[in-house]
Amino acid sequence: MVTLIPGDVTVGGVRLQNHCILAAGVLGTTGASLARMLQSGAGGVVTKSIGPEPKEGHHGPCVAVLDGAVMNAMGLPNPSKEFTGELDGLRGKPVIASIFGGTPEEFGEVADWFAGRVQALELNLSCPHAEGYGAAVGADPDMVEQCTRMAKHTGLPVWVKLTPNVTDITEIGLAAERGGADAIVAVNTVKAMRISTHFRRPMLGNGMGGLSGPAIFPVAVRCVWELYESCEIPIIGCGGVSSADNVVEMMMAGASAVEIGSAVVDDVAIFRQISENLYRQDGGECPENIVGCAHA
Amino acid sequence: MVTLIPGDVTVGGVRLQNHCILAAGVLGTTGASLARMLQSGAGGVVTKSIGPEPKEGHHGPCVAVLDGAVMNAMGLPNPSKEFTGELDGLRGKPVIASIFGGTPEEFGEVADWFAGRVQALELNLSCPHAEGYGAAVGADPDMVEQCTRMAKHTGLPVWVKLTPNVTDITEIGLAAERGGADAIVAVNTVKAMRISTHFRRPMLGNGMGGLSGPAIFPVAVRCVWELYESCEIPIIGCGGVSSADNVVEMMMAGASAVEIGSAVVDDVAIFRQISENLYRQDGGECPENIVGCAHA
Amino acid sequence: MHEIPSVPVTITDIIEESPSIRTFVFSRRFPAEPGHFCMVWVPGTDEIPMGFCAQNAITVQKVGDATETLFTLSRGDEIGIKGPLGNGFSPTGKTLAVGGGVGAVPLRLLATSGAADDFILGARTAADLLYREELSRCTNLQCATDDGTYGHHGFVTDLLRTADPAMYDTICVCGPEVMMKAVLAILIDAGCPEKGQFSLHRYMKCGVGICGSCCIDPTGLRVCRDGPVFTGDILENSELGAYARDASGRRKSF
Amino acid sequence: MHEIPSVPVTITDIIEESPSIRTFVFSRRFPAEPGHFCMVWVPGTDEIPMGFCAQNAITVQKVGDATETLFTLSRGDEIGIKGPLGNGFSPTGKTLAVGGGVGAVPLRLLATSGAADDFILGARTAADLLYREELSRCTNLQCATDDGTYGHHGFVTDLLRTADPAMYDTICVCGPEVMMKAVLAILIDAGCPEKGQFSLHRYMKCGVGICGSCCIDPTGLRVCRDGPVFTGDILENSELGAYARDASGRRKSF
Ligand SMILES: Cc1cc2nc3c(=O)[nH]c(=O)nc-3n(C[C@H](O)[C@H](O)[C@H](O)COP(=O)(O)OP(=O)(O)OC[C@H]3O[C@@H](n4cnc5c(N)ncnc54)[C@H](O)[C@@H]3O)c2cc1C
Ligand SMILES: Cc1cc2nc3c(=O)[nH]c(=O)nc-3n(C[C@H](O)[C@H](O)[C@H](O)COP(=O)(O)OP(=O)(O)OC[C@H]3O[C@@H](n4cnc5c(N)ncnc54)[C@H](O)[C@@H]3O)c2cc1C
Ligand SMILES: Cc1cc2nc3c(=O)[nH]c(=O)nc-3n(C[C@H](O)[C@H](O)[C@H](O)COP(=O)(O)O)c2cc1C
Ligand SMILES: Cc1cc2nc3c(=O)[nH]c(=O)nc-3n(C[C@H](O)[C@H](O)[C@H](O)COP(=O)(O)O)c2cc1C
Ligand code: FES
Ligand code: FES
Repeated sequence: MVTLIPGDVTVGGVRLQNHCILAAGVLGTTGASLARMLQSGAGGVVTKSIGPEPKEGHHGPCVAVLDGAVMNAMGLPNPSKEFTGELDGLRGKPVIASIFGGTPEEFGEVADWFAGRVQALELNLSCPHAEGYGAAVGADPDMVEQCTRMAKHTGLPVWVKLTPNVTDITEIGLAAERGGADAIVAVNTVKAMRISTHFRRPMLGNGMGGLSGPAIFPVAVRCVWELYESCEIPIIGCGGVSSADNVVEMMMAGASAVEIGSAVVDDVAIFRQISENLYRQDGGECPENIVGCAHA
Repeated sequence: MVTLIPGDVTVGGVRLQNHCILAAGVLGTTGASLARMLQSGAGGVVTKSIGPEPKEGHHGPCVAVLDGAVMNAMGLPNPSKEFTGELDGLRGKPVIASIFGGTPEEFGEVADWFAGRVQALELNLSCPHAEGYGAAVGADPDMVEQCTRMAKHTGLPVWVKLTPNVTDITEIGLAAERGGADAIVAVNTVKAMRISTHFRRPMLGNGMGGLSGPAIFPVAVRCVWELYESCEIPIIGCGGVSSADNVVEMMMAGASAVEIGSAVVDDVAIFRQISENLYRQDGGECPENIVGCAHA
Repeated sequence: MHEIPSVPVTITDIIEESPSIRTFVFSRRFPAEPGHFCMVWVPGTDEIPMGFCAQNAITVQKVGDATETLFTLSRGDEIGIKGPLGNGFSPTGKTLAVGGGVGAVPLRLLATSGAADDFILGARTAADLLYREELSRCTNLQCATDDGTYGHHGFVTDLLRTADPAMYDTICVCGPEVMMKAVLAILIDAGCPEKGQFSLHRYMKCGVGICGSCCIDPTGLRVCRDGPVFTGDILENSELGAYARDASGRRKSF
Repeated sequence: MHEIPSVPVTITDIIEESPSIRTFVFSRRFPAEPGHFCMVWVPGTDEIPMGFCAQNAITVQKVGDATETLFTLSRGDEIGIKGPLGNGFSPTGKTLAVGGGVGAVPLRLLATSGAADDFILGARTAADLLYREELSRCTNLQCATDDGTYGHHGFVTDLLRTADPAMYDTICVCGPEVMMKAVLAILIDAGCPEKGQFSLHRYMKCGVGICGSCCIDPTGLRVCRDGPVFTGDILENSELGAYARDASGRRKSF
């Protein structure tokens, strides 16, 4: 297996403890949980997506664990501005605040709350199951560009998280780049649905949901590959990563780092596990030589 | 488990022996293979996609079997017009010819070869890995409408097979409907890539490929659901179906029948197997009551 | 990653424990051990966490939307059960159970499995003392009611104080947050918080350890997966009894 | 649906069998039985089917792009092996192997596994008689060359006719299509086509039974999955020896 030389990495303006970041919305509702994930080996952590108003989220079932995949429709539950208090114990740590809004102005408003409290912002322009938010905004290149620009006013590095549920993801990636993004995160969940044949209704309370986990890994690798071919800014691969080899594969497709979410269902110690297999002082390769190397 | 009353079904102008149809490009290169699949219990069969010129397809590897998924980049290999000879032994059988082209005119030309030889045409407007064909055409509603209209000139029923790799699949479904389609087939493969970390290059000769099999089932169910909400013509569900319960789930999402491809990797007798579990003379429900029932 | 299905079950019996508490017995047994819970899918309404009071039953207090819908169901109706989930109790040696209100639910399975020697059961009033007869058959049961209508007039903590925690190897606790906080204080006083195994309730959206809505301060542990049962030493100086987060993640004081 | 990986192997040895035929030995053994094949990934070029001549080796005749690239490889270079694939031979009782040209490849594993009593090996000329010495050690070997440079001057079918098919329970055959067709004709004449087990070659794109490019007429059976080995009775009145389809699916006569 390909292994990497261990060490800090800086991606999209954030100094990370390693290449594996906790993905948004997964164990990111409280400061304590984020701190725990950092202690358990995450190289950085992204918070639950925070929006302009508190939201309770969709009715349950919110999550269905399938064979080789997770499907969720949380509905962006979040405490809004109050969440900033969760970050008090995390000053200086590699924490990235995920934020969302329905308009560039809302993005700007929420972004401001986090100035000075986190290392970067991640714009959730990609949640596939929240009316008027997420992918509803993120499928439109102009909106993506404007939202990015608004968030940049904070002075914080801005990562833009893309939805794979578009005809051409590179168009959206280029829009983020034009807006001044420091990195692209690819991808959020794939729009999906399962139906309980017994109950004759969708398995999730919301009907539609987002697919994550191993099932979408080939889709995420493809998106990273396409973005690497067309964008200049660093890419953070996300979707279905669950092993050190998956991390390497994402990097070879063009990712400078990865985010990991669903894999915590199998084991909350996934970050430590992956690091143990991913890094070798002896025999490890220089990460820079791995990023995008499959494009050669 | 929900079971159905057995019996012939007519969908999109074609009388099928049961609800499960062999999907395009899977064991559909020769007449003998199509006949074999009909004998092994397929309710109907779709041919390999046939285009205006013979094509050898992409270099290998063309197929990668993954955990819970298949990834392929065949590159639409086909003998073109010569293929019509394969159908000589299949007159009157529920055979649907899959065709493709780069323009509406090419679709019209290829469609004409099949008049009188098959029960319907399926337009491949959705293959994600063939430059200038398939999804390259099928992501554009106008093109879809025109290609459908051209194929309709044959007088044959026309099924339009959609790609899930678009921002809004209902737009494309509505375009097919406007063009006069008799049914929509949803969906073709999901654009994907895997990389061999050992060889540092994509696993498929073509780089990009299309994902099929169980991994995409939740995506296909979602597409069928969305189309059922917006289109009037029947929908044929395709993507990851591998059990009788999957068939019922697709139908509850809105499919009047299903196509099955990748599941033959596990067992070429999959059609017989599914039928044995799907149909019950006693206790089976009327299929019409199942189609779309989860939308209630 | 393997499927965690929501298994459809048919309600075979409904036992009215009190006007606002019912036990729903269903058609299928789950391999639940004491302290395990399930996510109950009430189709069309919500999915909510409930302890197993038996391998084929849950006991539900009507408090809101989903529990109200549950109360409209009759024998023959169906719900979905996802579970068993969580870590459960791990009693060793002489074991005391301390339950208050619907907190008795997971302790019932502990008692019927023979793991609880003694049981202290509390409620507001006599009619709310859950499973009283059954528990008295399989444990040495003491009761307390706030209004004195049955047993000790006062709180379970009064009985616990006289019982001497030092006598037990394990003390399994479930009940209202203030009660659990008080029990923990007693154990801390007695110098043995680690003997206490507290089954916590927090807002749960997924139940499988992915969403983070049920995490507690300051450890960040997930009640649904690392819990719901935590030993007292882990809960010392925690949010227990002070606050909990609601569906949106905002803190609400008790 | 489980992964069918293309396993990277290192070439540890290259044996020049003839100017256009080489055996590549690799670093890893696969659980291949006689008649199994693999898809060989020549990174950057193609993936092509090759029989296993041993559990850790293939023998390749240079005929085009991918095989030419294989010939440029040296010890230490790597290829991907997906397999074992296909059904393989299933010899019972007294067994004869009949191989022509590179058709000897899968029969070698049959012979070295001890399953072949007698072996008829044919080639154009002496230098092309594959594995001659090795086969003579583990079977009763007879050779035929078209040009008479070694053994019988003529075809393997001449030797087969004198050998009397009736003496054998199984006759495993692999070689050029015309040869196999001729062998089948002999077996049909002798009234025992079902004794013949023929390993076929057809254009293979997937190797795992999904694409349909290797299907034969009139049965529609897949050479890659239902085969590559078929008994003679199944091949009677088939396309064998008459035509095969190319990469596009067009029929080409032999
Ligand atoms: C591990 C665990 C085991 C439980 N076991 C039992 C039990 O055996 N019997 C019983 O009656 N109750 C039990 N509960 C509490 C039960 O989950 C709530 O009473 C129920 O969810 C209320 O739902 P509702 O829609 O009727 O109420 P709502 O109107 O939605 O809310 C009423 C209150 O119930 C609580 N609640 C609502 N939804 C949830 C949720 N998803 N997760 C946690 N709390 C929620 C909140 O405190 C809320 O304020 C348990 C809770 C947990 C976490
Ligand atoms: C089951 C099976 C086992 C085989 N075992 C051996 C073996 O042990 N040793 C050996 O030398 N050869 C074997 N072959 C033949 C071998 O696969 C071809 O010689 C090889 O694929 C040629 O590839 P190329 O790119 O060099 O030739 P190309 O230039 O691509 O084509 C030359 C000819 O090779 C054949 N061919 C090309 N690609 C394929 C393909 N994907 N599948 C089948 N045939 C193809 C065609 O007849 C073609 O006309 C086997 C074939 C099959 C089907
Ligand atoms: C339960 C759950 C909640 C999520 N919430 C968010 C969210 O709030 N914001 C966001 O941008 N992505 C959210 N996601 C998407 C993940 O961050 C990630 O993009 C996706 O799950 C793919 O990665 P994975 O396969 O590693 O999980 C959520 C995913 C899950 C499973
Ligand atoms: C090997 C292979 C070849 C395919 N070839 C075609 C094709 O020629 N035309 C087409 O429309 N779809 C083609 N498809 C897509 C399938 O018809 C089907 O839409 C897809 O595989 C999803 O269904 P499944 O999950 O049941 O396989 C092919 C799929 C596979 C796996
Ligand atoms: S309820 Fe989701 S992590 Fe506990
Ligand atoms: S090569 Fe694809 S089915 Fe045989």
